[in-house]
Amino acid sequence: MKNFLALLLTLFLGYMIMSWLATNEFFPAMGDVDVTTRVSQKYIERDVNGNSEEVVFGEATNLESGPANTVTAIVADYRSFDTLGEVTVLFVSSLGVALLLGGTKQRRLELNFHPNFMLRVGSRALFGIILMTGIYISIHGHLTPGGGFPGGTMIASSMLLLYLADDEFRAKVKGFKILESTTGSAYVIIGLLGLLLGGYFLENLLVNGVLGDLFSAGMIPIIYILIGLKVGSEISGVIDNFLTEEGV
Amino acid sequence: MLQYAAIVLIMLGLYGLLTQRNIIKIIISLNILEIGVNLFIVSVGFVTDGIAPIFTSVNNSSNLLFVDPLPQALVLTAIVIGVGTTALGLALAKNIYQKYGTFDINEMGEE
Amino acid sequence: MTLINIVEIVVSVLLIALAFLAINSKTLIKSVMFLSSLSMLAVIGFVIMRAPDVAVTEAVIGSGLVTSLFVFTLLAVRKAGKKI
Amino acid sequence: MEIVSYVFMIIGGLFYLLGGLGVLRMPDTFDRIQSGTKATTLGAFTLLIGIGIANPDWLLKVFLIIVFIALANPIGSSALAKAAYKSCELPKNLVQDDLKELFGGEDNDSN
Repeated sequence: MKNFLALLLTLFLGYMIMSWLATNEFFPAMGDVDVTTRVSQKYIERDVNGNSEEVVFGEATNLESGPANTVTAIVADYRSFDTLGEVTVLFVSSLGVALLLGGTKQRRLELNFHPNFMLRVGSRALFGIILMTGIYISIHGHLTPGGGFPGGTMIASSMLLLYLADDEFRAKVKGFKILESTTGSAYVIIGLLGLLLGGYFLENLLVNGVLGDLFSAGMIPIIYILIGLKVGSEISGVIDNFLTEEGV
Repeated sequence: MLQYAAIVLIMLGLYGLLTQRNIIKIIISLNILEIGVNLFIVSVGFVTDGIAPIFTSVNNSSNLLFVDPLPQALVLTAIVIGVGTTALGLALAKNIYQKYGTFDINEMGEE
Repeated sequence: MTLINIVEIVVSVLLIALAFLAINSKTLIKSVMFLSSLSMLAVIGFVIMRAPDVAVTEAVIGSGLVTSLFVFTLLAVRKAGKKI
Repeated sequence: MEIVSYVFMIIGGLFYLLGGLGVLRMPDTFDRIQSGTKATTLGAFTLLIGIGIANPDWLLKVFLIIVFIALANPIGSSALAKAAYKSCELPKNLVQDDLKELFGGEDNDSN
């Protein structure tokens, strides 16, 4: 009976949403969006003088916000305050995991895996490659797809690989906590610096440079590297908490 | 077509949330709902024959037709928040198992 | 009917089928594996809709990290004794 | 030059096809692991070399990906084989069993 009611409710909701979609009442049909009438067009034409000149890769200077990847411009510059709140949500959830799973006497979860020689040595080589890929993606966040969030998660996955491949490995949780709090406060301090010197929170203080260079886009690479380190250390702490249990 | 698939994913996730009794299954349903919502929000900004909103040496001028970058930025943060909520839910589920010895929410009150 | 339309239809049908399987499987570990492949297919959906940033993030987080967290929870619980 | 790269790519695709066929046709887990790993490793190498010949700018990246696959694929398959040893039943015509003393010979629980 309960299942039948739930099925009826979901079918009713789905029918309503699909009929709205079919008549294009609230949304334009998929693919027919006119981007030029939306606010996103302003983000794409980031000319500082506002006279709608063409932005050209490798030549355009004096931009309002410099990254070649427009999504990065929104995440780390125009809506950076949003991102600060989101990083705070991640911090609170990792704190909650540590409170729920951490006890006083902890030991590593016994996986009964017995890694052999090849696994141990090969995983150390792979650890380096994955860590470098994560750092590369974090640093090039303003030029290529990716950025701080996937880069930080890749750093955490390399820690996870070492956990699984090595019986003796145990992460330095205190080091993670220190790194996390340092990068988090550095993010806020950069924002306050913008408030002090410029006029609003998280203002882009540095020179933007040429569109497409590695050293361009002002503060955005610095902020994204900080986000990457913070996300990486937080998720490594979460993985460490999941792989420990109470006991002697 | 992908838009309708996203709506069906949202419906399936909602149905799972309403009917499942296992806590892990409930968290899995929540994840399915989240994937559906993310697909739908990205599909709102899609333009036919558009290109990804990144300036490269190939697509090098702002006169080209880009897809809308704003929904993508919103979904990027939503995915990371989803990891946080999933980790918190799983930690709660582990603690519940240690206390009651079961994942089934109907059997919990009987002990 | 271009090639990209056919890929889109195949991805949509597989997404729905995998979501159904993930909710209705008997054992929990199978559900977790179906969820992992569901998010891997969602990555193809994001690539079709020209969102490479979201695709990279979903590939790393959705099908790598979340799956490992689920598996670790199931491992720690299964050691405690009873069958799930 | 283009034709050489296409030939390499087609050879790689054929190796992938053989790997998939082996996974379908082989009788037990260990045979499936060996067909699914060896054939696809060689297929990935040939495919990537073909791509590198077609675009000489990407040759360094392709080389890095080959190094990564050469390290990751054997390690992953050996971990899979060990998990299968612990959870599946062994084939009947087994000649040598080196892992018996490590796991004590008895059936461990399947995790």
